[in-house]
Amino acid sequence: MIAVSQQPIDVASVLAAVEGPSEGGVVLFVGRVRDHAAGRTVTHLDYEAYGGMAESELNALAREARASHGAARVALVHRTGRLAIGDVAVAVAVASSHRGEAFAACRWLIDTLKQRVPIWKKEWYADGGQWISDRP
Amino acid sequence: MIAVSQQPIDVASVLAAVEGPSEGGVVLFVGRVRDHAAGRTVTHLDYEAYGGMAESELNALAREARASHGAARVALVHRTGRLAIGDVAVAVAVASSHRGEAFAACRWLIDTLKQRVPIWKKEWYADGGQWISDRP
Amino acid sequence: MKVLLFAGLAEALGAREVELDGAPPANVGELDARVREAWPALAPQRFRVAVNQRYARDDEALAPEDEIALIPPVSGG
Amino acid sequence: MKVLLFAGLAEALGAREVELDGAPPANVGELDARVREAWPALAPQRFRVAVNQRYARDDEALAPEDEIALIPPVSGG
Repeated sequence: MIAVSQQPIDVASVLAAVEGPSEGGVVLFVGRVRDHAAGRTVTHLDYEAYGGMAESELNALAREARASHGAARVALVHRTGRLAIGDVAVAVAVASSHRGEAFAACRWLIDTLKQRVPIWKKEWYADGGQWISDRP
Repeated sequence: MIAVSQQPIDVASVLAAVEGPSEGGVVLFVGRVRDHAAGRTVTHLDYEAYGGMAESELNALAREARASHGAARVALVHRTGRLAIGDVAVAVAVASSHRGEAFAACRWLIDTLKQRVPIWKKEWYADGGQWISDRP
Repeated sequence: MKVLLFAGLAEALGAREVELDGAPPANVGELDARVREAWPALAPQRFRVAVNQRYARDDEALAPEDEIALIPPVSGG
Repeated sequence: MKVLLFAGLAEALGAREVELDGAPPANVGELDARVREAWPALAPQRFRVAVNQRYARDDEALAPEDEIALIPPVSGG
Protein backbone atom coordinates (compact mmCIF):
# COMPACT_ATOMS: atom_id res chain seq x y z
CA MET A 1 0.00 0.00 0.00
CA ILE A 2 1.70 3.14 -1.31
CA ALA A 3 -0.62 6.12 -1.62
CA VAL A 4 -1.21 9.86 -1.45
CA SER A 5 -4.89 10.37 -0.75
CA GLN A 6 -7.42 12.86 0.56
CA GLN A 7 -9.17 10.07 2.47
CA PRO A 8 -8.61 9.65 6.22
CA ILE A 9 -5.80 7.15 6.84
CA ASP A 10 -6.96 3.82 8.26
CA VAL A 11 -3.95 2.82 10.34
CA ALA A 12 -5.23 -0.74 10.84
CA SER A 13 -5.23 -1.33 7.09
CA VAL A 14 -1.73 0.17 6.75
CA LEU A 15 -0.55 -2.38 9.31
CA ALA A 16 -2.49 -5.18 7.64
CA ALA A 17 -0.75 -4.34 4.35
CA VAL A 18 2.63 -5.49 5.71
CA GLU A 19 1.39 -8.65 7.42
CA GLY A 20 3.01 -11.93 6.51
CA PRO A 21 3.76 -15.30 8.09
CA SER A 22 7.54 -14.90 8.08
CA GLU A 23 8.19 -11.40 9.38
CA GLY A 24 7.97 -11.21 13.14
CA GLY A 25 8.64 -7.53 13.65
CA VAL A 26 6.49 -4.67 12.41
CA VAL A 27 7.27 -1.04 13.17
CA LEU A 28 4.73 1.66 12.41
CA PHE A 29 5.24 5.41 12.49
CA VAL A 30 2.13 7.59 12.67
CA GLY A 31 2.43 11.35 12.27
CA ARG A 32 -0.52 13.31 13.61
CA VAL A 33 -1.38 16.98 13.35
CA ARG A 34 -0.12 18.74 16.47
CA ASP A 35 -1.84 21.64 18.18
CA HIS A 36 1.36 23.69 18.21
CA ALA A 37 4.45 24.29 16.06
CA ALA A 38 7.44 26.58 16.47
CA GLY A 39 5.81 28.11 19.55
CA ARG A 40 2.49 28.97 17.89
CA THR A 41 -0.96 27.46 18.39
CA VAL A 42 -2.03 25.59 15.26
CA THR A 43 -5.75 25.38 14.46
CA HIS A 44 -5.57 23.08 11.43
CA LEU A 45 -3.38 22.21 8.42
CA ASP A 46 -3.59 22.01 4.66
CA TYR A 47 -1.43 19.48 2.83
CA GLU A 48 -0.83 19.76 -0.89
CA ALA A 49 0.96 17.18 -3.02
CA TYR A 50 2.33 16.95 -6.54
CA GLY A 51 0.28 13.80 -6.84
CA GLY A 52 1.94 11.70 -9.51
CA MET A 53 5.47 12.63 -8.50
CA ALA A 54 4.73 12.15 -4.79
CA GLU A 55 3.47 8.63 -5.41
CA SER A 56 6.41 7.78 -7.63
CA GLU A 57 8.85 9.09 -4.97
CA LEU A 58 7.04 7.02 -2.30
CA ASN A 59 7.40 3.96 -4.51
CA ALA A 60 11.10 4.70 -4.97
CA LEU A 61 11.50 4.99 -1.18
CA ALA A 62 9.77 1.65 -0.66
CA ARG A 63 12.02 -0.04 -3.23
CA GLU A 64 15.12 1.45 -1.60
CA ALA A 65 13.96 0.34 1.88
CA ARG A 66 13.56 -3.21 0.62
CA ALA A 67 16.83 -3.24 -1.34
CA SER A 68 19.11 -1.53 1.19
CA HIS A 69 17.47 -1.31 4.61
CA GLY A 70 16.30 -4.84 5.33
CA ALA A 71 12.59 -4.16 4.92
CA ALA A 72 10.59 -7.18 3.76
CA ARG A 73 7.33 -5.28 3.25
CA VAL A 74 6.57 -1.55 3.29
CA ALA A 75 3.40 0.53 3.41
CA LEU A 76 3.48 4.33 2.98
CA VAL A 77 0.41 6.53 3.04
CA HIS A 78 0.25 10.34 3.14
CA ARG A 79 -2.95 12.31 3.41
CA THR A 80 -3.64 15.62 1.66
CA GLY A 81 -6.28 18.32 1.99
CA ARG A 82 -7.49 19.97 5.17
CA LEU A 83 -6.59 18.15 8.40
CA ALA A 84 -7.75 18.82 11.95
CA ILE A 85 -5.66 18.57 15.13
CA GLY A 86 -5.09 14.88 15.90
CA ASP A 87 -5.72 13.68 12.35
CA VAL A 88 -3.21 11.20 10.95
CA ALA A 89 -1.15 12.91 8.24
CA VAL A 90 1.25 10.08 7.44
CA ALA A 91 1.65 6.40 8.27
CA VAL A 92 4.75 4.29 7.54
CA ALA A 93 4.79 0.56 8.26
CA VAL A 94 7.70 -1.85 7.83
CA ALA A 95 7.83 -5.59 8.37
CA SER A 96 11.22 -7.26 8.75
CA SER A 97 12.59 -10.53 10.02
CA HIS A 98 14.49 -8.70 12.75
CA ARG A 99 13.15 -5.83 14.77
CA GLY A 100 16.37 -3.82 14.51
CA GLU A 101 15.95 -3.65 10.74
CA ALA A 102 12.27 -2.76 11.05
CA PHE A 103 13.05 0.16 13.38
CA ALA A 104 15.92 1.41 11.21
CA ALA A 105 14.02 1.11 7.92
CA CYS A 106 10.92 2.84 9.32
CA ARG A 107 13.05 5.69 10.67
CA TRP A 108 14.89 6.02 7.36
CA LEU A 109 11.61 6.08 5.45
CA ILE A 110 9.96 8.86 7.44
CA ASP A 111 13.17 10.93 7.53
CA THR A 112 13.69 10.57 3.79
CA LEU A 113 10.03 11.13 2.97
CA LYS A 114 10.26 14.47 4.76
CA GLN A 115 13.31 15.44 2.68
CA ARG A 116 12.31 14.24 -0.73
CA VAL A 117 8.62 13.66 -1.40
CA PRO A 118 6.84 16.67 -2.98
CA ILE A 119 4.22 17.31 -0.32
CA TRP A 120 3.74 20.67 1.38
CA LYS A 121 2.18 21.66 4.64
CA LYS A 122 0.44 24.96 5.38
CA GLU A 123 -0.08 25.68 9.06
CA TRP A 124 -3.08 27.74 10.07
CA TYR A 125 -3.12 29.87 13.22
CA ALA A 126 -5.78 32.14 14.70
CA ASP A 127 -4.44 35.02 12.57
CA GLY A 128 -3.66 33.37 9.24
CA GLY A 129 -1.63 30.65 7.58
CA GLN A 130 1.89 29.95 6.39
CA TRP A 131 3.44 27.41 4.04
CA ILE A 132 6.22 25.73 5.98
CA SER A 133 8.47 26.05 2.91
CA ASP A 134 8.25 29.81 3.38
CA ARG A 135 9.20 29.79 7.05
CA PRO A 136 12.52 31.62 7.36
CA MET B 1 -2.87 0.76 28.64
CA ILE B 2 -0.45 -1.65 30.34
CA ALA B 3 -1.61 -5.26 30.31
CA VAL B 4 -0.83 -8.96 30.16
CA SER B 5 -3.88 -10.70 28.81
CA GLN B 6 -5.11 -13.86 27.14
CA GLN B 7 -7.34 -11.79 24.85
CA PRO B 8 -6.27 -11.06 21.26
CA ILE B 9 -4.45 -7.73 21.07
CA ASP B 10 -6.43 -4.97 19.36
CA VAL B 11 -3.63 -2.91 17.83
CA ALA B 12 -5.96 0.00 17.00
CA SER B 13 -6.85 0.42 20.66
CA VAL B 14 -3.18 0.22 21.68
CA LEU B 15 -2.51 3.11 19.29
CA ALA B 16 -5.57 5.01 20.49
CA ALA B 17 -4.29 4.71 24.07
CA VAL B 18 -1.32 7.00 23.30
CA GLU B 19 -3.26 9.59 21.30
CA GLY B 20 -3.08 13.21 22.39
CA PRO B 21 -3.28 16.67 20.85
CA SER B 22 0.33 17.63 21.57
CA GLU B 23 2.40 14.63 20.54
CA GLY B 24 2.95 14.50 16.81
CA GLY B 25 4.94 11.29 16.55
CA VAL B 26 3.73 7.82 17.47
CA VAL B 27 5.86 4.70 16.99
CA LEU B 28 4.33 1.27 17.36
CA PHE B 29 6.12 -2.07 17.49
CA VAL B 30 4.06 -5.17 16.82
CA GLY B 31 5.56 -8.62 17.41
CA ARG B 32 3.80 -11.43 15.60
CA VAL B 33 4.24 -15.18 15.81
CA ARG B 34 6.59 -16.28 13.03
CA ASP B 35 6.34 -19.54 11.13
CA HIS B 36 9.99 -20.33 11.76
CA ALA B 37 12.65 -19.88 14.45
CA ALA B 38 16.26 -20.96 14.67
CA GLY B 39 15.88 -22.85 11.40
CA ARG B 40 12.83 -24.86 12.46
CA THR B 41 9.23 -24.65 11.28
CA VAL B 42 7.00 -23.39 14.08
CA THR B 43 3.36 -24.52 14.18
CA HIS B 44 2.17 -22.40 17.11
CA LEU B 45 3.32 -20.93 20.43
CA ASP B 46 2.36 -20.95 24.10
CA TYR B 47 3.13 -17.89 26.21
CA GLU B 48 3.10 -18.08 29.98
CA ALA B 49 3.46 -15.11 32.33
CA TYR B 50 3.99 -14.56 36.02
CA GLY B 51 0.95 -12.34 35.85
CA GLY B 52 1.27 -9.89 38.72
CA MET B 53 5.02 -9.47 38.38
CA ALA B 54 4.84 -9.16 34.60
CA GLU B 55 2.34 -6.31 34.86
CA SER B 56 4.35 -4.58 37.56
CA GLU B 57 7.52 -4.86 35.44
CA LEU B 58 5.63 -3.46 32.43
CA ASN B 59 4.48 -0.53 34.55
CA ALA B 60 8.06 0.05 35.70
CA LEU B 61 9.22 0.04 32.06
CA ALA B 62 6.56 2.59 31.13
CA ARG B 63 7.57 4.86 34.01
CA GLU B 64 11.23 4.61 33.02
CA ALA B 65 10.42 5.36 29.36
CA ARG B 66 8.58 8.50 30.41
CA ALA B 67 11.21 9.60 32.94
CA SER B 68 14.37 8.87 30.93
CA HIS B 69 13.57 8.21 27.28
CA GLY B 70 11.40 11.15 26.23
CA ALA B 71 8.15 9.20 25.97
CA ALA B 72 5.05 11.29 26.64
CA ARG B 73 2.63 8.36 26.61
CA VAL B 74 3.24 4.61 26.55
CA ALA B 75 1.06 1.56 25.93
CA LEU B 76 2.38 -1.98 26.48
CA VAL B 77 0.34 -5.12 25.93
CA HIS B 78 1.53 -8.74 25.92
CA ARG B 79 -0.67 -11.70 25.14
CA THR B 80 -0.45 -15.08 26.83
CA GLY B 81 -1.86 -18.53 26.12
CA ARG B 82 -1.84 -20.38 22.81
CA LEU B 83 -1.05 -18.25 19.75
CA ALA B 84 -1.23 -19.16 16.08
CA ILE B 85 1.19 -18.07 13.32
CA GLY B 86 0.55 -14.41 12.55
CA ASP B 87 -1.10 -13.63 15.89
CA VAL B 88 0.08 -10.49 17.65
CA ALA B 89 2.08 -11.46 20.76
CA VAL B 90 3.15 -8.01 21.88
CA ALA B 91 2.39 -4.39 21.02
CA VAL B 92 4.37 -1.37 22.24
CA ALA B 93 3.24 2.18 21.41
CA VAL B 94 5.01 5.43 22.29
CA ALA B 95 3.91 9.01 21.66
CA SER B 96 6.52 11.77 21.85
CA SER B 97 6.87 15.35 20.76
CA HIS B 98 9.75 14.39 18.48
CA ARG B 99 9.90 11.31 16.34
CA GLY B 100 13.50 10.53 17.26
CA GLU B 101 12.48 10.09 20.88
CA ALA B 102 9.46 7.99 19.92
CA PHE B 103 11.63 5.61 17.88
CA ALA B 104 14.31 5.37 20.59
CA ALA B 105 11.85 4.87 23.46
CA CYS B 106 9.86 2.22 21.57
CA ARG B 107 13.06 0.34 20.72
CA TRP B 108 14.27 0.55 24.32
CA LEU B 109 10.92 -0.71 25.60
CA ILE B 110 10.74 -3.83 23.44
CA ASP B 111 14.43 -4.64 24.01
CA THR B 112 14.11 -4.25 27.78
CA LEU B 113 10.78 -6.08 27.92
CA LYS B 114 12.49 -9.07 26.32
CA GLN B 115 15.26 -8.99 28.94
CA ARG B 116 13.28 -8.33 32.07
CA VAL B 117 9.57 -9.09 32.02
CA PRO B 118 8.70 -12.59 33.35
CA ILE B 119 6.99 -14.01 30.29
CA TRP B 120 8.03 -17.24 28.61
CA LYS B 121 7.56 -18.61 25.14
CA LYS B 122 7.25 -22.28 24.21
CA GLU B 123 7.67 -23.01 20.53
CA TRP B 124 5.85 -25.94 19.03
CA TYR B 125 7.13 -27.85 16.02
CA ALA B 126 5.76 -30.85 14.12
CA ASP B 127 7.59 -33.14 16.57
CA GLY B 128 7.10 -31.45 19.94
CA GLY B 129 7.73 -28.25 21.85
CA GLN B 130 10.50 -26.41 23.65
CA TRP B 131 10.61 -23.58 26.15
CA ILE B 132 12.93 -20.95 24.71
CA SER B 133 14.54 -20.59 28.16
CA ASP B 134 15.77 -24.16 27.78
CA ARG B 135 17.30 -23.67 24.35
CA PRO B 136 21.06 -24.18 24.71
CA MET C 1 6.16 25.73 -22.18
CA LYS C 2 3.81 24.94 -19.29
CA VAL C 3 5.24 25.14 -15.74
CA LEU C 4 3.40 23.63 -12.74
CA LEU C 5 3.46 25.46 -9.40
CA PHE C 6 2.77 24.29 -5.86
CA ALA C 7 2.28 25.56 -2.32
CA GLY C 8 3.77 29.02 -1.70
CA LEU C 9 4.89 29.38 -5.33
CA ALA C 10 1.31 28.85 -6.58
CA GLU C 11 0.07 31.37 -4.04
CA ALA C 12 2.77 33.88 -5.00
CA LEU C 13 1.63 33.85 -8.64
CA GLY C 14 -2.06 33.19 -7.98
CA ALA C 15 -1.93 30.26 -10.40
CA ARG C 16 -1.27 26.51 -10.34
CA GLU C 17 0.39 26.63 -13.71
CA VAL C 18 1.94 29.32 -15.90
CA GLU C 19 3.04 29.41 -19.53
CA LEU C 20 6.64 30.38 -20.23
CA ASP C 21 6.57 32.33 -23.52
CA GLY C 22 9.16 32.07 -26.25
CA ALA C 23 11.35 29.17 -27.35
CA PRO C 24 11.51 26.28 -24.84
CA PRO C 25 14.66 26.55 -22.69
CA ALA C 26 17.43 24.16 -23.71
CA ASN C 27 18.02 22.83 -20.24
CA VAL C 28 16.88 23.04 -16.62
CA GLY C 29 19.34 25.76 -15.65
CA GLU C 30 18.07 28.01 -18.44
CA LEU C 31 14.46 27.29 -17.46
CA ASP C 32 15.24 28.28 -13.86
CA ALA C 33 16.74 31.60 -14.96
CA ARG C 34 13.90 32.32 -17.43
CA VAL C 35 11.07 31.73 -14.92
CA ARG C 36 12.78 33.90 -12.29
CA GLU C 37 13.08 36.65 -14.88
CA ALA C 38 9.54 36.28 -16.25
CA TRP C 39 7.90 36.29 -12.79
CA PRO C 40 9.75 38.58 -10.38
CA ALA C 41 7.78 37.07 -7.47
CA LEU C 42 9.67 33.81 -8.13
CA ALA C 43 13.10 35.44 -8.22
CA PRO C 44 13.87 35.22 -4.49
CA GLN C 45 12.20 31.84 -3.97
CA ARG C 46 13.89 28.54 -3.21
CA PHE C 47 12.81 25.72 -5.50
CA ARG C 48 14.09 22.73 -7.43
CA VAL C 49 12.91 21.79 -10.90
CA ALA C 50 11.23 18.47 -11.62
CA VAL C 51 11.10 17.13 -15.17
CA ASN C 52 8.55 14.42 -15.88
CA GLN C 53 8.01 14.00 -12.16
CA ARG C 54 11.68 13.50 -11.27
CA TYR C 55 14.13 15.94 -9.69
CA ALA C 56 16.39 17.24 -12.46
CA ARG C 57 19.90 18.66 -12.55
CA ASP C 58 20.65 22.03 -14.14
CA ASP C 59 22.37 20.45 -17.15
CA GLU C 60 19.44 18.16 -17.98
CA ALA C 61 18.11 18.86 -21.48
CA LEU C 62 14.45 19.74 -21.98
CA ALA C 63 12.02 18.70 -24.71
CA PRO C 64 8.88 20.73 -25.51
CA GLU C 65 6.55 17.96 -24.28
CA ASP C 66 8.26 17.56 -20.88
CA GLU C 67 6.17 18.05 -17.74
CA ILE C 68 7.94 20.81 -15.80
CA ALA C 69 7.26 21.64 -12.15
CA LEU C 70 8.84 23.99 -9.63
CA ILE C 71 9.29 22.22 -6.27
CA PRO C 72 9.68 24.49 -3.23
CA PRO C 73 11.25 22.93 -0.10
CA VAL C 74 9.02 20.00 0.82
CA SER C 75 7.34 19.72 4.22
CA GLY C 76 5.37 16.50 4.22
CA GLY C 77 5.16 14.11 7.15
CA MET D 1 7.75 -21.97 52.40
CA LYS D 2 5.85 -21.97 49.09
CA VAL D 3 7.85 -21.52 45.86
CA LEU D 4 6.20 -20.64 42.54
CA LEU D 5 7.49 -22.22 39.32
CA PHE D 6 7.10 -21.23 35.67
CA ALA D 7 7.75 -22.49 32.15
CA GLY D 8 10.45 -25.18 31.92
CA LEU D 9 10.92 -25.25 35.71
CA ALA D 10 7.23 -26.04 36.26
CA GLU D 11 7.43 -28.76 33.61
CA ALA D 12 10.61 -30.21 35.13
CA LEU D 13 8.89 -30.69 38.49
CA GLY D 14 5.39 -31.34 37.12
CA ALA D 15 4.05 -28.64 39.46
CA ARG D 16 3.35 -24.90 39.38
CA GLU D 17 4.31 -24.56 43.03
CA VAL D 18 6.27 -26.59 45.55
CA GLU D 19 6.66 -26.42 49.31
CA LEU D 20 10.17 -26.10 50.71
CA ASP D 21 10.19 -28.07 53.97
CA GLY D 22 12.00 -27.00 57.14
CA ALA D 23 12.76 -23.56 58.51
CA PRO D 24 12.38 -20.71 55.98
CA PRO D 25 15.74 -19.79 54.45
CA ALA D 26 17.28 -16.63 55.90
CA ASN D 27 17.99 -15.06 52.53
CA VAL D 28 17.68 -15.52 48.78
CA GLY D 29 21.07 -17.18 48.36
CA GLU D 30 20.18 -19.82 50.96
CA LEU D 31 16.80 -20.38 49.31
CA ASP D 32 18.50 -20.90 45.94
CA ALA D 33 20.85 -23.52 47.41
CA ARG D 34 18.04 -25.28 49.31
CA VAL D 35 15.68 -25.63 46.33
CA ARG D 36 18.49 -26.98 44.11
CA GLU D 37 19.27 -29.54 46.82
CA ALA D 38 15.64 -30.47 47.51
CA TRP D 39 14.76 -30.93 43.80
CA PRO D 40 17.69 -32.34 41.84
CA ALA D 41 15.90 -31.51 38.58
CA LEU D 42 16.37 -27.83 39.47
CA ALA D 43 20.08 -28.17 40.25
CA PRO D 44 21.38 -27.53 36.71
CA GLN D 45 18.76 -24.95 35.77
CA ARG D 46 19.30 -21.25 35.24
CA PHE D 47 16.90 -19.07 37.20
CA ARG D 48 16.68 -15.89 39.24
CA VAL D 49 14.62 -15.54 42.39
CA ALA D 50 11.77 -13.06 42.69
CA VAL D 51 10.55 -11.98 46.12
CA ASN D 52 7.14 -10.36 46.28
CA GLN D 53 7.17 -10.02 42.49
CA ARG D 54 10.53 -8.25 42.28
CA TYR D 55 13.91 -9.60 41.26
CA ALA D 56 15.95 -10.13 44.43
CA ARG D 57 19.67 -10.21 45.19
CA ASP D 58 21.25 -13.17 47.00
CA ASP D 59 21.72 -11.18 50.23
CA GLU D 60 18.08 -10.10 50.42
CA ALA D 61 16.46 -11.35 53.67
CA LEU D 62 13.30 -13.46 53.51
CA ALA D 63 10.20 -13.43 55.71
CA PRO D 64 7.89 -16.46 55.98
CA GLU D 65 5.00 -14.64 54.27
CA ASP D 66 7.06 -13.58 51.23
CA GLU D 67 5.88 -14.63 47.77
CA ILE D 68 8.82 -16.54 46.26
CA ALA D 69 9.15 -17.42 42.59
CA LEU D 70 11.88 -18.97 40.48
CA ILE D 71 12.31 -17.05 37.21
CA PRO D 72 14.00 -18.91 34.36
CA PRO D 73 15.47 -16.79 31.52
CA VAL D 74 12.56 -14.81 30.12
CA SER D 75 11.54 -15.02 26.47
CA GLY D 76 8.61 -12.69 26.01
CA GLY D 77 8.08 -10.43 23.04
